Amino acid sequence: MSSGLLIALSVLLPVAGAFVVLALGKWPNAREAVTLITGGGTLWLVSGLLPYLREGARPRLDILEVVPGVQLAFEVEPLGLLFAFVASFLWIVTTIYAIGYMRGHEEENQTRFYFFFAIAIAGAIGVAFSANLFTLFAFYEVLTLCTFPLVTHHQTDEARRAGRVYLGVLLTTSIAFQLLAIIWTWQLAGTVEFTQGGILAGTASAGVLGAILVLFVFGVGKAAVMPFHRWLPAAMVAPTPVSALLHAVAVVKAGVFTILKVSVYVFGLDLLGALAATAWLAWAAAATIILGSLIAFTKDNLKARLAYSTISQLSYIVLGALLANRWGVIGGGMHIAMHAFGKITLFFAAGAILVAAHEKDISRMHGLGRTMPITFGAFFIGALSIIGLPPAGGSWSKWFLGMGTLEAGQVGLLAVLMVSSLLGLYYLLEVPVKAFFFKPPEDAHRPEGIHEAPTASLIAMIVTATATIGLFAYPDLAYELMSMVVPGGAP
Amino acid sequence: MIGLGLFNYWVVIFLMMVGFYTLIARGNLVKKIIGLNIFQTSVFILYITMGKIAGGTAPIFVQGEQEVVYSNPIPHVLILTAIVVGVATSALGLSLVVRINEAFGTIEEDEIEDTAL
Amino acid sequence: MIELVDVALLLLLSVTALAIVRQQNLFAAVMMAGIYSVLSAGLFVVMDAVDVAFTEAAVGAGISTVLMLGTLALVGHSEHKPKHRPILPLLVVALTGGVLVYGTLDMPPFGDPANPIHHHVAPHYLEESEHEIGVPNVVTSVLASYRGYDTMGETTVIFAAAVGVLLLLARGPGPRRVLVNGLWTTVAREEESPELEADEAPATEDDEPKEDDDG
Amino acid sequence: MSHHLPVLLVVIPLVAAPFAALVNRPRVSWAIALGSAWWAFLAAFALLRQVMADGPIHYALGDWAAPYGIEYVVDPANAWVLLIVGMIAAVVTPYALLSIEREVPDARIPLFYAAFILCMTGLLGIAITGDVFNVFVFLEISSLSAYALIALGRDRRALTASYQYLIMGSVGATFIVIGIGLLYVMTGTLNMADLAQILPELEPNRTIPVAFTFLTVGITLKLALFPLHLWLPNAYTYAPSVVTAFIASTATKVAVYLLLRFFFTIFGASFSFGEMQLDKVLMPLALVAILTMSIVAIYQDNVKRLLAYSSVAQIGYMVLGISLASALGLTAGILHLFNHALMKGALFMAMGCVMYRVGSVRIERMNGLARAMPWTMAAFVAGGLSIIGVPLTVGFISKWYLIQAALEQGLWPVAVVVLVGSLLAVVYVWKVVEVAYFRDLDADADIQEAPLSMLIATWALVLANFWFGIDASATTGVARRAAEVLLGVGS
Amino acid sequence: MDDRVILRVGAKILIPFILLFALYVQFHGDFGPGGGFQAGVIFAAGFILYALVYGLGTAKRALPPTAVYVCAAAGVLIYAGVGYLTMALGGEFLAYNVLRHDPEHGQELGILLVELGVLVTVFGSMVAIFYAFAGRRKVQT
Repeated sequence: MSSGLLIALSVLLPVAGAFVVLALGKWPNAREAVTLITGGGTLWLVSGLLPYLREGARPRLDILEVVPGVQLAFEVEPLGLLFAFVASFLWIVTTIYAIGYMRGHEEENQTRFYFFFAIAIAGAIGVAFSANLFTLFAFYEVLTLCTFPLVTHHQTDEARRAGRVYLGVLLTTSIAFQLLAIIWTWQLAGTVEFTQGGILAGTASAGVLGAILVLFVFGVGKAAVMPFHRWLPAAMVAPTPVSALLHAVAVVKAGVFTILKVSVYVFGLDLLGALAATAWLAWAAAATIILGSLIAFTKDNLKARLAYSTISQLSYIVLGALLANRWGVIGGGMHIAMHAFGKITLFFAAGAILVAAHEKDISRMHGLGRTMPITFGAFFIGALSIIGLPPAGGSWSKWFLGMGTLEAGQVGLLAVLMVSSLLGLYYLLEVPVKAFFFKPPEDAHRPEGIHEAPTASLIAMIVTATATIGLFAYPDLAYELMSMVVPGGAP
Repeated sequence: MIGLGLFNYWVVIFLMMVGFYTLIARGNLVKKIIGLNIFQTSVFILYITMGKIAGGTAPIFVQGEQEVVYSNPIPHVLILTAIVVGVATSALGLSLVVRINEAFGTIEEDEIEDTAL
Repeated sequence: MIELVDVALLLLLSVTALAIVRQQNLFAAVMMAGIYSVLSAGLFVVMDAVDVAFTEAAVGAGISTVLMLGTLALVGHSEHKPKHRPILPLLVVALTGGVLVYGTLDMPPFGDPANPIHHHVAPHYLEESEHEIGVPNVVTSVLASYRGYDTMGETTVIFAAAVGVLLLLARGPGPRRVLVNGLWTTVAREEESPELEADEAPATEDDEPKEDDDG
Repeated sequence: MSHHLPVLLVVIPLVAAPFAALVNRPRVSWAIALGSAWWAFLAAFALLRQVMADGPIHYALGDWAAPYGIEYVVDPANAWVLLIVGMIAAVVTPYALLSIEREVPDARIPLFYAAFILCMTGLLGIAITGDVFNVFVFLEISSLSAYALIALGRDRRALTASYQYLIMGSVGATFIVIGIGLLYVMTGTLNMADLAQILPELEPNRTIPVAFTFLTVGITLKLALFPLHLWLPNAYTYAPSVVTAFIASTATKVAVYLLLRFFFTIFGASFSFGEMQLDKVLMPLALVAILTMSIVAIYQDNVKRLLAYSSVAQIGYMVLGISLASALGLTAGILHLFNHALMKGALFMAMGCVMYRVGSVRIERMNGLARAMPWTMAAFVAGGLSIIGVPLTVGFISKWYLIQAALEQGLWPVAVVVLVGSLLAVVYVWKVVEVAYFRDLDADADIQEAPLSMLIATWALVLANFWFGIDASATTGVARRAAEVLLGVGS
Repeated sequence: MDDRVILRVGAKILIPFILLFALYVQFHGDFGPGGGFQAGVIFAAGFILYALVYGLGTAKRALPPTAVYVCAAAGVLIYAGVGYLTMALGGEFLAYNVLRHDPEHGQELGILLVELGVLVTVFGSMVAIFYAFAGRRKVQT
């Protein structure tokens, strides 16, 4: 199969799968089987692109010229491939999880759920493979819009309010800031193609370029840099698989991915490091890291706590990009993968607790670990990865990020990372600790013996937890890809 | 006639503005149409005035005579068309007035606004 | 002499126009509008525009007046006193008039043969139309041939007006439809009744919905 | 045949109208209207192809050479507008069959179609002619029939709306006549090309600027530029759905074209924008229109009125493009003529479907309508996304160009206003979406999906929204050529 | 109606003259002021006078509304028809030169025909509009 075909199919296959799902709505088993097959196919297609990159090629697929000079085009580069890998792999796992969750929770409109889910994956892969800012923006908005029905899945008043915040923030930031930044870039550079080394260098004064950078960082609302983070907690009204895949992986990672990509391929690290705005934005990211952690600290609702943890962790990646050096970018890129596996495990666990024990609040989970050991075990592993402790993958990315701050000479930022990790240590580990070691509240009705979530959900959780540990032992692929993004000397 | 200079135009402009005023200031729907008619008729006068040549005659060829100055026929043609358009507009406007009267029971603008609420 | 007639007519026109504005009996206003038309037709004759004068007299004083009277017969003929002082309209009118007067300042004086209007296209008509078309009345030549397409448009305008008026006022035969729940629904197909005499036509046999969707 | 194409484009519908009026069978009249509309569409398309390939076409009516006779001149700018009119008519007419049978009593349908054809003929005639007085004649053909068509709305306020439009339209037309008269008195010609040649040669004087002012005010009355838009909301709200869809997508567009023709071809950009400083007037008005009218739209309860205010705002976008007076700005404005016709056509047609089944387009009657009329509401959402300017829709392409044009001149606040307008569009579109998707269908409501013929027509426009949003090279190519022709640069 | 005898007799005498005058205006348009439009208006005025004097019912029997509508439409068709004819004969739209062997006669014929078209439409439209207004009845308010 040619590389162009591989690219086209990896975007189109989920779309095709979505429509088959729609057609098979009346037969749930067939519908979910198709989703799984599509997911497997997509992963296979994406992995087919790896050899090309290893040869140093950048497979490209031009679809058409939308307006003169602006292409709808795909180009696979290592960062995008990493993101596509993560998204398509976790889609399969999440589908397995969702089969258990959605049935166990007796959700309505499941066909619509699987349909938009598949479209969202197509959108994420489109973002990952986009060859220029225009294509990226297009798929970015596709992703926003097709996740709206997922966020508002329950169609209640609460869902409607959340949907307003979700769409309001994401559309506002993307249209008002990001689009402006893109068109400004086009205006200055005459191109919006992602190019190694950047396209903006020397096109305008540092002030203007700094303004564009600010527009990009805040315009990518999906990266949830404060104060544009409100949508993420709001989106938690969605069913847990949605929170897990989209709001821990696909959607938010599309955001930070965009920022990394803009940093590396639009500004270029040299230019980025020279801009005064970069330093200021790095501190905005740092503030988000700390504030996100602090707010997470105060949340008793488990999903809300995870959401704020996500906000905090996303800014690690943003910070990595803004450090404007090789280590920062490698660390940030790897954190896309590491955080994805860790956080999805946590969400899976949170959903499992909801399905099996009907508990949302951490304070009511005391002692629950005894009834749900696998779930809380997985939660523990995921938490380690997020905090950045061995033996979980997250320790690698945090390590590189730390090196990045040192290379940038920003000891203050290193301190921020440390403090945030310490906070994470508390607010994440509190959950399994209380579940395993505290006594259940008196009014809780706990069934005797082991009473875990549906098997499908457990399988998914075990897979991601194992993978989290696996990534500690074998971070090679992520590292290899990220090294290709910023070629340079050995560490 | 050149002695009149621009005076002629100014009077015509005054007439136009009287019509225009009736059109926009009055609340009676028929009166508005009357205002529109005056406004348009005055514009016609402006056009025709522009086409006049002092000492000229109507642009109809007279057999045998050579040294005749004819006034400019083009404004005449344009205004013929405009008159027709004007009466067409009036007819349509008036039929709307009839229908409005049937539907609202009045042809005063403020009363229509009251009943519509 | 002609100047005198011109000035006199303009004076009369001004008086009539002002009288129309002040007149609150609409019948009187319509009659005066007719007079206004006749006066302007007189002015057109002075200005050598005999065709236009003819038309203005027939349309402005004739057809328009008949239509207006017909309308008044249906809608009544007294106008309410304006309630508040029309400051804004006065401002608009003053501004428009002011701009126009300003515009005339550089216009060639009235009746000047050196006026560019008389030197570009018009002479061609006056000189060539006799052998190009062979009709003595240049207005007719221009109207029906040089600018014949405009006249076709004008004919279409009249036709469009007729279509519009019929759409609004005529009641034709055909199935009777009434509003049910805000939608037109055929209730029963009646016999195609012979058209009713004006005097016998019921007032609201027509299909005007009186319901208020938005209010 | 092809030599006569310019005149046949107009006179074939013109003779079709009397036939449509005379046959006393509604469906035959409809068929005649359908034929005329498709003829106009195909002929306009052929003309556009011809002028793009071979340059402007001149057709001397009555074989009298300009300036002695009237001539038709087709160049990319007006061929484009002709195509818009023809295309919208061709889509709206099939849709009209059922919609009109619901909204207009049978006895009036033949005359309705006659007036409809005349309206289209008038618009075509305005766009194609090269003679300023001929513009006025055809303007009146289209206006008179439009007044009658609007008055046919089933609410009695359609009558007052039509009357108001008639008064303001007649004032506009009379102003245009005054302007033409003043131009004529200074130049002695009515031919556009001739005027364009003579005007720059005149000594500086005070008459031409006044002529310019009157023409501008007259035409802006017709195109409903803020604050001369007062007739538009009522007219669009109370007219029959088909009429709203047609007039909203064509009549204001033709008026904008007329403005372009006068500003650029006849007076010339250096006079309009240099001496008259037109941009200083138009740009603030356009910006105020975009902001205030979008906000007013948010507070409407009648969706047709909401869309009408949105139209006034969108006219602001077109005028904004014009006021930039650059090739890029003009391209944006011309492009938006077409794009806005597509989106507003689709939206109003979707509302026509609602009107057909529900009998009202008030927002409280749309509770849960997405369940009863999924295709109709999906069309509304799609059109709404286009209004918002989501990528891969035509609305995005317009914005892309408009913002680029603003940034090109360093007017970044203008770009911001454009984007803020988009965000306001999100609010008013989503207001409808929430009601249709998040409320429960009234229990006693027995509402079905709209008839197929109406849906197909609506979706034809919706798909065009996406098609020309994804592959905009054709539309932008024509718009650019048209802009160049108007500015007198290039070929 | 009897007290309007003088009116009716007067009208009876007047109307033929009005119609005759209209025809004169129509055909004299080439030489003096006048033409299809004025003739049409006068024609219509004559007929409207008839209707006013003898009643709408009588008028409609003499000239049924359908005939009037056909007139209104036919004029446009005649006018445009001349255009199509010249086109068929190889000229441009409304280029009357081709109607006859020599241009001047062609022009004369063309003008005659299109003026006829104008007359028919104006007459038809004016009477149709009059019928529409007269057929309406006053609403008590």
